[in-house]
Amino acid sequence: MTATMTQCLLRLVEEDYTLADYQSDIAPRWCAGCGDSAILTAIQRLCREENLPPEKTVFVSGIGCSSRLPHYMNAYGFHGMHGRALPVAEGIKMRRPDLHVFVTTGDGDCCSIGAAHWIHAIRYNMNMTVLLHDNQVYGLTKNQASPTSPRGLQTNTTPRGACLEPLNPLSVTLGVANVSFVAQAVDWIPGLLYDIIAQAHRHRGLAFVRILQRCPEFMDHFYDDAVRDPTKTRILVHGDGLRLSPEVSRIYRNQEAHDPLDMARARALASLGDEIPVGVLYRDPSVPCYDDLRAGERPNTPDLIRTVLDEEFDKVTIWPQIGATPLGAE
Amino acid sequence: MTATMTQCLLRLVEEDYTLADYQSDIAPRWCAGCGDSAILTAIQRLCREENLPPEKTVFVSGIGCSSRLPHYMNAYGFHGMHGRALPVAEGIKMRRPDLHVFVTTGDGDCCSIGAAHWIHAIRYNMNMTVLLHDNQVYGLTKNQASPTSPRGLQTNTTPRGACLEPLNPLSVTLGVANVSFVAQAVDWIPGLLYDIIAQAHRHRGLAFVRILQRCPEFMDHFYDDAVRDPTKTRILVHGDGLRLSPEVSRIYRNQEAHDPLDMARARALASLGDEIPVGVLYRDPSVPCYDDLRAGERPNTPDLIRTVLDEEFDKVTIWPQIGATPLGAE
Amino acid sequence: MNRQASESDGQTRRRRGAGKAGARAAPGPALVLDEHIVEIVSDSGEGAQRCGQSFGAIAARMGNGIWTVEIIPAEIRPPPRTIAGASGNRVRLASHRVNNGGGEADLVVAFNEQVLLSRLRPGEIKPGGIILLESMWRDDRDETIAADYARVCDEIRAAGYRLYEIPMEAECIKFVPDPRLGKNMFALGMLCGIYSLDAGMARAQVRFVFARKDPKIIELNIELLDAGRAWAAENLDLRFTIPASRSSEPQVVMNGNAALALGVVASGMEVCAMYPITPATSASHYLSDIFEKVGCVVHQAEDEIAACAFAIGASYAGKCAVTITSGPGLSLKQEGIGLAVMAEIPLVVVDVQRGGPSTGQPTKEEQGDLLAACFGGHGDAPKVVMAVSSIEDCFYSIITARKIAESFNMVVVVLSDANLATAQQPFARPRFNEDWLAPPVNQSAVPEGARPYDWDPRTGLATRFIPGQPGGMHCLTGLAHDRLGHVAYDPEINEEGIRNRSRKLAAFQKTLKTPPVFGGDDGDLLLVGWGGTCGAIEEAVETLRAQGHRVSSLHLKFLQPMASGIGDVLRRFDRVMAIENNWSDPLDDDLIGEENRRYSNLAWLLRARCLVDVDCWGEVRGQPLKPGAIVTAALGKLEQT
Amino acid sequence: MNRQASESDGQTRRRRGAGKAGARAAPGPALVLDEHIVEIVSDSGEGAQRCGQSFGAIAARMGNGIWTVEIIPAEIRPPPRTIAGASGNRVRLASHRVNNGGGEADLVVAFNEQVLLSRLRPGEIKPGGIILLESMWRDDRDETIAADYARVCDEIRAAGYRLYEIPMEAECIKFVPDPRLGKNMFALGMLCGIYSLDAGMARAQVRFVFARKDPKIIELNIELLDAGRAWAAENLDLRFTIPASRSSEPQVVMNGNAALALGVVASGMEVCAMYPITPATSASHYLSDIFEKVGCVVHQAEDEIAACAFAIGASYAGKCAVTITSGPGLSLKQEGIGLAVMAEIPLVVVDVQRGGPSTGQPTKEEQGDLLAACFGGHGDAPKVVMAVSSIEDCFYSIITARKIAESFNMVVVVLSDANLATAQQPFARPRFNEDWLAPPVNQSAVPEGARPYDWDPRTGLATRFIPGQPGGMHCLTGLAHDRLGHVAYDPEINEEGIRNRSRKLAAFQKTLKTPPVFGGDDGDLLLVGWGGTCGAIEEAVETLRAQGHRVSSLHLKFLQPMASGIGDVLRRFDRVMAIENNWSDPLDDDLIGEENRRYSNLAWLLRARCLVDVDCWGEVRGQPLKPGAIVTAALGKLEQT
Ligand SMILES: Cc1ncc(C[n+]2csc(CCOP(=O)(O)OP(=O)(O)O)c2C)c(N)n1
Ligand SMILES: Cc1ncc(C[n+]2csc(CCOP(=O)(O)OP(=O)(O)O)c2C)c(N)n1
Ligand code: SF4
Ligand code: SF4
Ligand SMILES: [Mg+2]
Ligand SMILES: [Mg+2]
Repeated sequence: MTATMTQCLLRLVEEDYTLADYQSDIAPRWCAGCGDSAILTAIQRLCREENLPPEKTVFVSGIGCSSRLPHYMNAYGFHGMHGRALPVAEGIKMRRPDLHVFVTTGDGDCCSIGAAHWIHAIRYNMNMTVLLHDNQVYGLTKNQASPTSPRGLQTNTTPRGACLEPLNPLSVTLGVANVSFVAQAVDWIPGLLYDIIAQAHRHRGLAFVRILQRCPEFMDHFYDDAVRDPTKTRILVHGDGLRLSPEVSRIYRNQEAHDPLDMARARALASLGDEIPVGVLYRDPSVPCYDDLRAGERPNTPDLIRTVLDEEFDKVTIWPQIGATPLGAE
Repeated sequence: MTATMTQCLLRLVEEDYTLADYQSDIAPRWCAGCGDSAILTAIQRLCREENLPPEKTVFVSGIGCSSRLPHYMNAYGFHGMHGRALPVAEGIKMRRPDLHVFVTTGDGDCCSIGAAHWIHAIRYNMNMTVLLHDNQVYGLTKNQASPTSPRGLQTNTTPRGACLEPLNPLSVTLGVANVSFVAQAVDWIPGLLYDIIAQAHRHRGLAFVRILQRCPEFMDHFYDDAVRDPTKTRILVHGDGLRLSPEVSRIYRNQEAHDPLDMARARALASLGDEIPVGVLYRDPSVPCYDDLRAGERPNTPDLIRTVLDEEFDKVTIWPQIGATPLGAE
Repeated sequence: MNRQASESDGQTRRRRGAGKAGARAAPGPALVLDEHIVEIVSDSGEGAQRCGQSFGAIAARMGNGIWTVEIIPAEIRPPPRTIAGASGNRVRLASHRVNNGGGEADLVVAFNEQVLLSRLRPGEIKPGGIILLESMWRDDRDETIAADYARVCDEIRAAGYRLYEIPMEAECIKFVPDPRLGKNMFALGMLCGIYSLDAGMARAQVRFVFARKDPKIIELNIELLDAGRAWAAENLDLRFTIPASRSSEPQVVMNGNAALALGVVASGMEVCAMYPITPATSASHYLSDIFEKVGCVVHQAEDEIAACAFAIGASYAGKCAVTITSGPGLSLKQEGIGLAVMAEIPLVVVDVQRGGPSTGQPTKEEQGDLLAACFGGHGDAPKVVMAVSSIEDCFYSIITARKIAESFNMVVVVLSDANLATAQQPFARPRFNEDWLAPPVNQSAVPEGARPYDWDPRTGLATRFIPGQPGGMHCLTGLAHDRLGHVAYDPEINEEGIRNRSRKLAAFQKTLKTPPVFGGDDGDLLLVGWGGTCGAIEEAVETLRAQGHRVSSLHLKFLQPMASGIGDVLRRFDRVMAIENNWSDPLDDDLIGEENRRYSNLAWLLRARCLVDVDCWGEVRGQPLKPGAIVTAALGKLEQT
Repeated sequence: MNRQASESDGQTRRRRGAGKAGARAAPGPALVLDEHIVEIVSDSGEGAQRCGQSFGAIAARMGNGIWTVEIIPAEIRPPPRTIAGASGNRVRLASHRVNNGGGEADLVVAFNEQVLLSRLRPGEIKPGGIILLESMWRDDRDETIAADYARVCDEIRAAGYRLYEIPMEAECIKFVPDPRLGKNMFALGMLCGIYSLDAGMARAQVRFVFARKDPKIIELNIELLDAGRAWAAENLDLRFTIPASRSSEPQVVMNGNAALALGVVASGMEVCAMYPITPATSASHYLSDIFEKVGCVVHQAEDEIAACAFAIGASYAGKCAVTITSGPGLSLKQEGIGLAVMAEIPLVVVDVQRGGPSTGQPTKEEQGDLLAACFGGHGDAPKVVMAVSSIEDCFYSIITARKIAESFNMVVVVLSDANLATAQQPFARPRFNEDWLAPPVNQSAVPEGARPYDWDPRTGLATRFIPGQPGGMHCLTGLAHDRLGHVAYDPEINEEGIRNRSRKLAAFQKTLKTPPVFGGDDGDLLLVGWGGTCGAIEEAVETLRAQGHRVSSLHLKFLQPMASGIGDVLRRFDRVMAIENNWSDPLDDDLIGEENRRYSNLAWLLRARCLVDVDCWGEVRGQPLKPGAIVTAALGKLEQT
């Protein structure tokens, strides 16, 4: 009785959604040229292609420019606390396997204040798609260094340049037990961005996609080289992997056949110095998922609750009459 | 004037310390057979060998059985908050390069609640020695699963067995930018334990040592196999690496020559399925340290403070008389 | 109150060799007592805990009122024979229902003189009280030990205690090869004999406790039990009866954390997200064991912040969740609690309080988190704060808390404490009621035009939309938002949101009844308390009234908001004093005056709300307040001019 | 208060073509005003901020009292021509010193009608006020834009405002190719002309602002400046003079966050550990810029918890540290603050408050964190809580806070707010004093027998040992501890620790003086405030007293502990009302009564401490309180029977 009712309702009429069905009534408020817009478009396209019912889809985020994304989706959204998108999403998914859960997080949100949750979310490997909008800077709070900021970057908190090498979210993720899907995309190749997010969504387990996202406001021209010179991008291809459009294939000739089960190569690719790997670095659908492992075997009906409570009470009950029940149960 | 005075004092008489000089007046309160005792012994030996002045040595910890260690050292100790040993240690070291800073942390303390600080401490790479007492369980709070608990382990919070593969602290650490020293030791080979901690201490940068630590109270017999069968342990050797005593060499024949600059091999070693690598997995003394990079170039004397304040005030001062100062400074 | 009575029926008479330490006069008829407090302490691992618990259980089964309290060492494995290492149990047993651990102990069984000192030194044993001490140490091969033992014995006798040195180990060795094993059952037997508890029931209890063990072991333990009883009958001039009357309703005996865990199951919640912390954790342990049986989940998160966020996520998705913690965890969850308040997500937060601040005294009793629960987060974050006042209350409060949380889309903080967490007491066996549970998650389509924050101006309430509800799509946010849930920075919209969140608390407040006064309706002094001190305060009031003092007490379940009429009650008394297990500056400190005194938690709240000059008294000794200490404090207050 | 006056000397007369929108009568002599509030708003990126700031700076340099407030959009890049996107500045300029942003604006320059609406709608512009609006939109090719513009103009006129449509862009295009560039300098010129500000000083200011730019660009901007002035002289019948008198002492003009940052430098602290959060961050930005110049460090930690722990570590090691944050960060730091309290590590925590709860209104004004600062952590965690009441106070309070923290080994929380953070005001240039700094870190050997927690029973103070001090080795802990710092669970030891930590607060309290009453010593109504509302409250009191009301105010710097004598002050007035920028339930809500009203933060504290029926009034509109609104609230209170 306390189980989700619609889980047992059949959808009688199969509806087909349009892109507009996923657009909320709020116009995105990102700067012109912000990579977040491309990501939003890719997600809306995915929702349509996969025909995800808006009411069954939840976008969870933290705080940051990127974390505004749920506001622009016509779906359920949870724009919560800075750094805590992942545990919120886990809580949502835990007892609601019927919901499609997407997490949108920034490089500060995920890799700085949320780093512990990030590590542990990878390990829980719950069924959700995690999009790291990595613009290498704190956008919303107006230009502070993030853990992924390139060395030397001048920001408001590093007026003399960031002094450390950036954290590599891919390498860290690949070091975590139970990692099951790691990919990298860039906001400026929309076809691949879509394709990678789609693969992530279809993956069983937690799919972690780092998206290199342009922030013209504070990191203007940062990716100009990469955007202009296709050889700087290395596309990872494999059997049932990315579907490269002929055009993308023609432009991006720097391709590598990569078996996504090859962890050693995935790690090496993650830290390619001067090229940007794009595609699925690692994928292992056989890794067990916490939500599957911990799914209750039986629904918690009132009768079951009554039975279990009685069992427990029996163990510690003093009955009015001595010997009224067998001693073990007394 | 506000600088640390003793930084400029010469130690006139070189004293030699004894082991007892590092023992506090509190008797350790660990269970019999607890691996923490072996670690304490190794540290005290190190302090003596390195002749570390107790007043210049600080042991920082979080909360847990292991985190009690600072109480048993005759040195300065900081037994603070669960999970927050690393940022405290960073704060201590930041302006006190004259202090030797050691951090003692548990697997729950470091890899669960403290995970974000752990990742970032590796990246800051400040000069300190970090000892992860990994007993694969929560000891102090009496037997709950930790992120490093083996799958299937029955604890008070996992009465039906832990359901996830354990986190591998070595793999995670090796995925973090600026990692400069990663080693693994075991509490039951005291010579190597000492040697590895000594190498860690001598390393410039943050040295991270994971110590497999026995917890007879809650993980009894867990390492019995490894303790009994020396082939289960793979000793990593290299040029200026561990100094194996003839006896250790004789017993532990399973040795691998490993170049600690070889990251790919280090990562592979970190996840050796059935053998326990012992030794230095990775070491790169050339990685810059945050405390060096951020060390003030000049001491903050009252005069300097006055000058800088005046400079700043000048920029925004309205002087009583128009034109009393050049316009730029008005 | 002592009366003569005939010997208990089931008393065993089997004898096995008298004790080495001089046998005394055979006991006369049992002295009838109204109540006694018995402690049994040993090194940790020697089984005093099990002995004490079994003793309490047998007495409870016979129909005595009982209250048992654990004596827990702070370390995992403290060294043997140390004051800090004492482990055991205190059992208060009475002819009537008891609601607290009482005052000093009347009788103590100690396995060595050091653990005994841990009870003697802080004054936990009644002057002139009875001490049964293992005597083997007198002849210990280690001379210091023998000397220590002898010295302590001399001191005890000199101080006027009734010391019995008992060769427990020597007696046990007659039955078991390792004398340390089974000593606790021998002690249990002695205690059952001394207190005339039914031998059959005692044996049944031992069988129950060792149910999973080899039958041989069970029999051995029963032999030891019987031997203890026999030895006591033979050698001790101690024989008491505490008249028992079995309740006509079934009773359950458990501690507060078990009651909390069962309350979670009974409330219909499906998710408990937690991070281990003493003394809250044992509730999660028990829940981990049973929650899966009803298809639900205890999630051990990576930290308290994640636990809180996880619970918020589950609640948001329609599965109202609880997160259980203790002091430091409450501090860490403040941001999450604020989000739940802001976004109006139902959430139950349980704080099993311990000694603070900081890591403080993890295993010890204190009630120091009330103000943090009320005011801990930044900004205006109205939420319900309620406290449990007994073990039974632990069970029902969770059910109530879930209901309030979901009815008002509100955070409800439930405060328990380290004492209730581990104390045991019988209470009426709850009868399951389907109304306790939440209705099924609403997945029906949202009516056209409905908005996710359509606050009702009369109550501040809005119907929330749950993922899965067609037409309810919106983005929840912790930012200021309008009725559509859209981020909004307009002055009016911000004020409207804050107004309505605050209004819900006011609306909920209207449903609260003024709590009843215990004692008389007016008088010279009113004691006001909250939480686990209820039993001790009311017992103190009974004592004071029996002495002719016009003292009453008021116990608050809801601390935020507070029921109407409390100020009126306060004003009917000449003096009002909050009694709390937390800090308040004592006025006899030269430095302290009315201008700078820091009041206890509840005193702050009452003073501010009611403008009554509420004085306060409390202790932060890591122990539950004793009725006697409260009596003394009240008498002091009555004497003030 | 308007008087006739001669034209300002430096007025430029150069003319360049009259505006398209019908030129009006040439202005007569300037009207002398006591004060005016001027706003300039544009889409973000159009330079209204710079224009407003420069206008304030020129007026300040001339000797006017000024207070500038930023008008900040919540988004990084809000869409153009939207209400939410308005960006700019409000400048209050007066012939006397001003301490707050004042009431509604007298004159507004707006670059489009939408940003104008953002000020009109919430009532920020005085009825009948003057509006200077860019007129280009009237002919916009986009018909909706043109229509919107026309409609708004009609509405404005109908509502009685004095609307001037000004072809700013058309005028600018005569000088610059991209008309959007430089419009702000044209507007600045107009304003300088209207308010008779010295032309030479205006040019100097422009040169100063563009100091790092190409001289050509500077000259272009000066041309635009002069053009604006000329255009206004030619076409507008607006000419005001606000008499200025330059201070005889040097003044500095800066906002509160800059003052905080300079205060950190001046206090001798060496470490600031922070995590970015609005509105605190800009203090760290400025500090990041200057702190390295004195050899010190701003550490951007991975989160607020780490920032707090880092600061604690630095302080522990002898380098007293500050951690700067806003609301959500305060919630996250509560556990760390508790540790510092427990272990008696000096620590300065700055909370630049914003709208709450949860993420709330990050850029907006509110004073909602007072109770969280006082009571936020679990257990008994006595600490000092003080609030800054002006921009100057931001500077000195940090110096004071560091001193208190180190003298008492105590946590000091300094509360500022979003309004003070960004508002600018001149104050006397501080003269550096070496006494502000901490003495060098003590590294001398610890005397034989000294203990790390040797609490002085008269004050609760102990001398702490700092790493490096020979003989001082001990292990600090957040657990209960004895005088040696050893972990201890004895009841007496725990109580002793808590007593002494609390005593320090009492001892510190003895050093506080009763704050002075502003107004008269007694009367019908006392307004009590704290923090950044000081100027507005005192201005309201002045107004009320000028109207003959017996109203005074009291402003508290120290909220915890509170100075002695405050209750006496309160009792000298018939009525007392706390005035705060935070929530309190309004009594005119049907649901709300004395029994369930939630009071504002300070009202809680005062009621509890003084047992005086302190009423409260406040707003949570994300804006600083206006003197006029306070006057209205006070009058309402005075009318109450
Ligand atoms: C607890 C807390 N700390 C800090 C902040 C302030 N804050 C909001 S977003 C943000 C960082 C944004 O950077 P990122 O996650 O990279 O997202 P982006 O804006 O770049 O998309 C910060 C520090 C906050 N809202 N809450
Ligand atoms: C904020 C906070 N949460 C939880 C705790 C309770 N706690 C203390 S130690 C500990 C875990 C100990 O495990 P580990 O770090 O592995 O150390 P060990 O005892 O095994 O050495 C926990 C959960 C605490 N003290 N503070
Ligand atoms: S600041 Fe950067 S990340 Fe944020 S909206 Fe603008 S371009 Fe995008
Ligand atoms: S519980 Fe385990 S880790 Fe803790 S002291 Fe005992 S053996 Fe060591
Ligand atoms: Mg970012
Ligand atoms: Mg552990």
